[in-house]
Amino acid sequence: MAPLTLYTVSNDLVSSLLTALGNAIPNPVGAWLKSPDLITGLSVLVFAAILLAASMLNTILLIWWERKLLGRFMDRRGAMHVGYAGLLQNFADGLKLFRKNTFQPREADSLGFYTGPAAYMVTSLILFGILPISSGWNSGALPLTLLLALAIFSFAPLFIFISAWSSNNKYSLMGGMRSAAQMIAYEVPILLAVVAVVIVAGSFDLTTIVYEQQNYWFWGPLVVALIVFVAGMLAEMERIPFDLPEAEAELVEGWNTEYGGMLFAFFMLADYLRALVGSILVVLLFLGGWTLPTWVPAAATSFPLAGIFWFMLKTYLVFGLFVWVRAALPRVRTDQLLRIGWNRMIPLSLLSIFLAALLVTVKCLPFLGCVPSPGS
Amino acid sequence: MQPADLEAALRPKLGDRLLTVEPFARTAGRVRFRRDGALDLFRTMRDDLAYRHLSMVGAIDWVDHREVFYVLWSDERTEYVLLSADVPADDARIETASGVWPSANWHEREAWEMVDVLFDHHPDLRHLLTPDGYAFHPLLRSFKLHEPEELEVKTRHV
Amino acid sequence: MSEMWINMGPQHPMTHGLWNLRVKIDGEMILDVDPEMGYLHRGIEKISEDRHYNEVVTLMDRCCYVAGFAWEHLYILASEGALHIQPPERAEYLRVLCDEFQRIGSHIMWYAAFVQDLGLMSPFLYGMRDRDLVLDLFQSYTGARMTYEYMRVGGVRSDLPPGFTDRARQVLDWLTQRYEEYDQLCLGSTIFRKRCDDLGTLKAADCVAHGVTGPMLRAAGMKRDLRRDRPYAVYPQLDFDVAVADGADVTARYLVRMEELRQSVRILRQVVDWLDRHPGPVMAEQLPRWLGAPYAPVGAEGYLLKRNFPKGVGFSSVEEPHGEAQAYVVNEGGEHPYRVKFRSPVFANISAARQYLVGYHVADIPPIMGSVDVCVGEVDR
Amino acid sequence: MASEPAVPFVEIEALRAQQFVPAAKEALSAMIAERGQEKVVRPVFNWAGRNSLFPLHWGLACCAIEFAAAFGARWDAERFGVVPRSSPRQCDLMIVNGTVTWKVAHKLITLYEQMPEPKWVIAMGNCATGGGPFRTAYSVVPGVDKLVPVDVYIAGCPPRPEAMLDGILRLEDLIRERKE
Amino acid sequence: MSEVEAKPKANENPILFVARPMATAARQFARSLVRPSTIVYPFERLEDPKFRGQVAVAPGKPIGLGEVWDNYRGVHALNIETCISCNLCAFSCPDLCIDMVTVPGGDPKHPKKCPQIDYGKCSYCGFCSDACPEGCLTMTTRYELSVTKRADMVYSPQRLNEVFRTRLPMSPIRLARPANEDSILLDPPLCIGCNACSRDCPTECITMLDIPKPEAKPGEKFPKRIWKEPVINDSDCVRCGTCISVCPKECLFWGTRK
Repeated sequence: MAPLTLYTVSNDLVSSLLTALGNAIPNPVGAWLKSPDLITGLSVLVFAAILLAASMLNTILLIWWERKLLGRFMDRRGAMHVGYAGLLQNFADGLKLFRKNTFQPREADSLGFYTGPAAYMVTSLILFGILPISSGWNSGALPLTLLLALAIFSFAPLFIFISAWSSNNKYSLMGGMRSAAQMIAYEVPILLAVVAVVIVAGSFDLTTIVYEQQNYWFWGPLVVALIVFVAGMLAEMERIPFDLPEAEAELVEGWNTEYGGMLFAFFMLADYLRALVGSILVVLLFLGGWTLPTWVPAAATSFPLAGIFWFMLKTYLVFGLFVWVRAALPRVRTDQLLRIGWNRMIPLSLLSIFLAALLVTVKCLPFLGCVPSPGS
Repeated sequence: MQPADLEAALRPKLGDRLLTVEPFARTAGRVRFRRDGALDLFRTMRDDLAYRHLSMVGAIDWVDHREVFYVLWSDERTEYVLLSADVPADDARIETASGVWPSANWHEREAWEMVDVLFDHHPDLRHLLTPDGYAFHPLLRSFKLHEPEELEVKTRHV
Repeated sequence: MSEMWINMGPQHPMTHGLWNLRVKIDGEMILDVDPEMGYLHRGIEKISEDRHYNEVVTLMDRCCYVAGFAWEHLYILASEGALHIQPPERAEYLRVLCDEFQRIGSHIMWYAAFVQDLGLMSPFLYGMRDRDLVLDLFQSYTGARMTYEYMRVGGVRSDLPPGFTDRARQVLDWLTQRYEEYDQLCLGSTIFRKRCDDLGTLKAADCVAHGVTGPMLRAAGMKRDLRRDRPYAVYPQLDFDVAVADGADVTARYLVRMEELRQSVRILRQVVDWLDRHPGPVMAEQLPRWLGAPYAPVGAEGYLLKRNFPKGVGFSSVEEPHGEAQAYVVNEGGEHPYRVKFRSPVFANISAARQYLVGYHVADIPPIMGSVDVCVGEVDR
Repeated sequence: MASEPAVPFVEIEALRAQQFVPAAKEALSAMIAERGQEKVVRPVFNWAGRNSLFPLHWGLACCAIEFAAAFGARWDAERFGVVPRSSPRQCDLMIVNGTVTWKVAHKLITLYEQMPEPKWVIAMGNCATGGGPFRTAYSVVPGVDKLVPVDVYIAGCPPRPEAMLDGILRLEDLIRERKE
Repeated sequence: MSEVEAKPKANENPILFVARPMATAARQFARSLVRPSTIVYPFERLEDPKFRGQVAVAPGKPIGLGEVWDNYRGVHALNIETCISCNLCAFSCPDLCIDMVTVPGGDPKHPKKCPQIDYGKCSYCGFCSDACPEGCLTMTTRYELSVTKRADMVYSPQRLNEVFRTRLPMSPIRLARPANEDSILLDPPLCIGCNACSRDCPTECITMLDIPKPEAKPGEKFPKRIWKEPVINDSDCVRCGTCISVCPKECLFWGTRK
């Protein structure tokens, strides 16, 4: 049986709708409606719309989650008066930013100024699209999902730098350069850490990686890779302690200093989208994706949408870890950041590759896993 | 250090450019000097009497003349000393102390823009607190404050 | 990237007030700096010349808005010197109480702002929360959180309300616990030490040459504290230590301020105990006649000159939370001071900016300037 | 392990949405027909605007400390969605928290002009309102309303953090009734 | 008194790296999970009597001190009935924000004047309430003063009286008048006995006493005057100086009564 994916669902939906319509309407319109080209095209659109809605909703929920969590870390309440417990706060923010008038600084380069945020947003959206969320929600059978995701993930410095440069502001420029340097420096350890996962899982397909973790999650045996990956993700997501590009204290707002209104909302959303994707990647690669350990009672996994529920729970908890780090740690300096990246993270990731290879070779993985082997 | 000791230490170096040394509460004394002896006095205070810390330079407008005063501090003796020199109002200038104590730099800039005392050989005599090109010297007695125009002016006293 | 000047300020998150740090950078390196002040110049010295002696106190609170009591004390000491008045002992103890609580409030405010500059977010909230407790205490006996108008020439406005000392002890206990938390959040983290060690170094000799005082000077190993060296009020009767450190860097300044917070708690415990045991008047009995009724109109200008009130010049210096503040008050016999001149410690500390900023990274500016503890109100006055 | 229901939930939801969308459309068009488009759309945006006011993060004088205290743990202005931003481009609200001097006046105007519309100004404290105790001074602007239009004045010297929050709530009331 | 060397704690363990601050933050998180120290402002107010005992220096509660509002210096409360129109509040104001305006209730010749306060200028220093001899101008715990029009900040005496009627907690601080206060003295040769001081005295502490008309020596001409002289009762006098300001001949002045 072909895997039930989000695309097949939307395809079914669209085709059944159009077929019903086409049968009701006389030819030639009915025949045109039933044509497979139209069905495919429309189902792609529906698929994209669902993805967009889901990713936006999740991002907004993530911002809310961070604000509430950060509030408790700081001994305060966080947003609470807009909607129940402040749930509507970010919708208000988004609507307001949508309403603000758009503008462009006088000396700014308009091409880069507008394409930068748009491209940044689009690449982040694509990222969400290609990641499998549960067995019923993935973008179809792409064999190299992980590579594709990381490749798209590394587009960001380009667009950040474009928008920073074209906004013609010294702070933006410095923020953009820092951002580019930092992201490039941390791409390498992330990729190397991922290689460790790939060695153990034996596949670049994220769905396969998740199913490989049914017996034991990878965070136990690959703890070094996990540390490298989380640190690298913190840098890629530009969160404290690695949020130098938008270091408020010295660079005003970093590379988005000159952006306001909807373009700023793009940056904000894309940032959190990337944070969401980072958390999702951690869950997928190290925490077993949507699967649960086998000793969990079956009732926990048998209700509708259990996979998505557990997956999202894990994702939000991982993001909670990032928030915890943000609440407790100061920011590092540029040179220190780069030094950590090149001098500490790369050796560590090489070590993790070595360990992974060793583990695979001596076949002792099930005993090191945090989850007991199911015995099969 | 008593005012007499101060005078005994300073008189040989400065001669009649040192006017008086009078007692002053909370300090070792107030040294009044003629402005042509400024640089010698500063050097003597710093090098011979170990007043290495210049706390404050201020100026007072006494309408007919202006007074420049310096507050020094010595860590060895843990005490202050005041120096003060009178300069005429129509030729208000005195040698800068910023060559001797770098900390005098900003204080002298402030004294210049506020009370209009010119410090000769000052390395960087720009406006500090008022905007560039501000034409007035607000702490002169002739500079009067007034209520903003739309507010009615009341007499403060009966 | 070639060399360029950037303006950090007047609206910049680093400045904590209105001033402009012009920085010449090459890439991320600082080549030259030029602080530009005066954006908050409010002419306090000039306005003071139009006000009664007691009315100047209202300006002092606003002059340095994080350490209002220290400046009130400074001005009142100078005025009492100029007017030849001696306050009662209980009033002096109350002033020390205010001073030391203010030191705690100011240092905690500094801590909150400083760690926020480092990107550490939650301690800002903790700091503001704990500072609010100190402000609550102030409010209970002065009636305001920040602008107290409490000290008067010849004493203080009112005595403490009932139950104050118990509340004060409660707050002191709470603060002592919180200091440990502050230390853990900063010193406990390796990132903090990496950021702040050997940063913004200003050696003792440079400090003295550029007039730098206060925690910055003590962090360079100089043991100068006016509370011990030129004691005022009742500090000679209190037992405390002067905090020094020898790193001369940002960490050393942090350490000195944290130690001062602990010493202030120590002083305050003694003061609170003394206040419990010794009730008494808080205002001098024999005031000059027009100060005795400071609220009544005293006639046309020049009336007091007719009465031949002794002239005088008052000079005072106070160990303010930021450093060594001085006031110079000239009394020409009128009911207004003839000239008031203040020396702000931050004024001198900022004027030495070139000495401790050049050669570091742009990212180092916020922690270094944070460790200076800038309060623009008292710089510009 | 993966035990998904027989009919994908997504599909069920999509079918439900099919029924929901026309109904919602109908209701909305009925509302618009009844009350005019302005009356439906504007309250939504006004709701959004008043619930997410981003003030400019800058401190002028004493009131800035109380401004900061309002964002501290005890009052937590973020409860109302008020988040200070450092860049004027991302702000809708300028809280002038302190004495404005003539030296900084043109910078204040620049910052105000850099804020995108719609934008509001709160004069916090007496110095911003009318110069306060310093209004006689030679260097002080007697009230920020000489420079930029002010929507809400908050009296106090300095106003308590609660008073600042009260001013923000008053501004929210203003925005609620805003007709542009 | 000695120096204490401030040094970092010796147990700096690099292996702990970032563990200690993370643990501290987590501890704070656990503490504030139940009850953060936030006061939900429009719904809870610190000056609320219910917070008097409840707000405390302890985790798990909104952290603060409750019993601190007795002396708060907020909006003034004016008791118009007891106001004697002495002007002392206006005189003592360092910011010149108090105007004395006429309120109904006085007799037409000498209208009753009460303070009108412009809160856009007031610096809440409390000098006026300290100066008020009758205790009718006090400061309350009201502090919310946001307005949309600048003119709304001016509180007329009637409005201040409304604040008084709300019976908010008011500052009980009353300053004792110093022992050696100046008195108002008379320069007898200048006085013409015009009764202006006695008429305008808000406390009615000035009585006009008859003085004997001296025998005129030949050639001497007396000024044309009423043969009365004001006698000021110092214990009732509030030193407002109204008499000095209304005296047409400037014969009253401040001084020490022998």
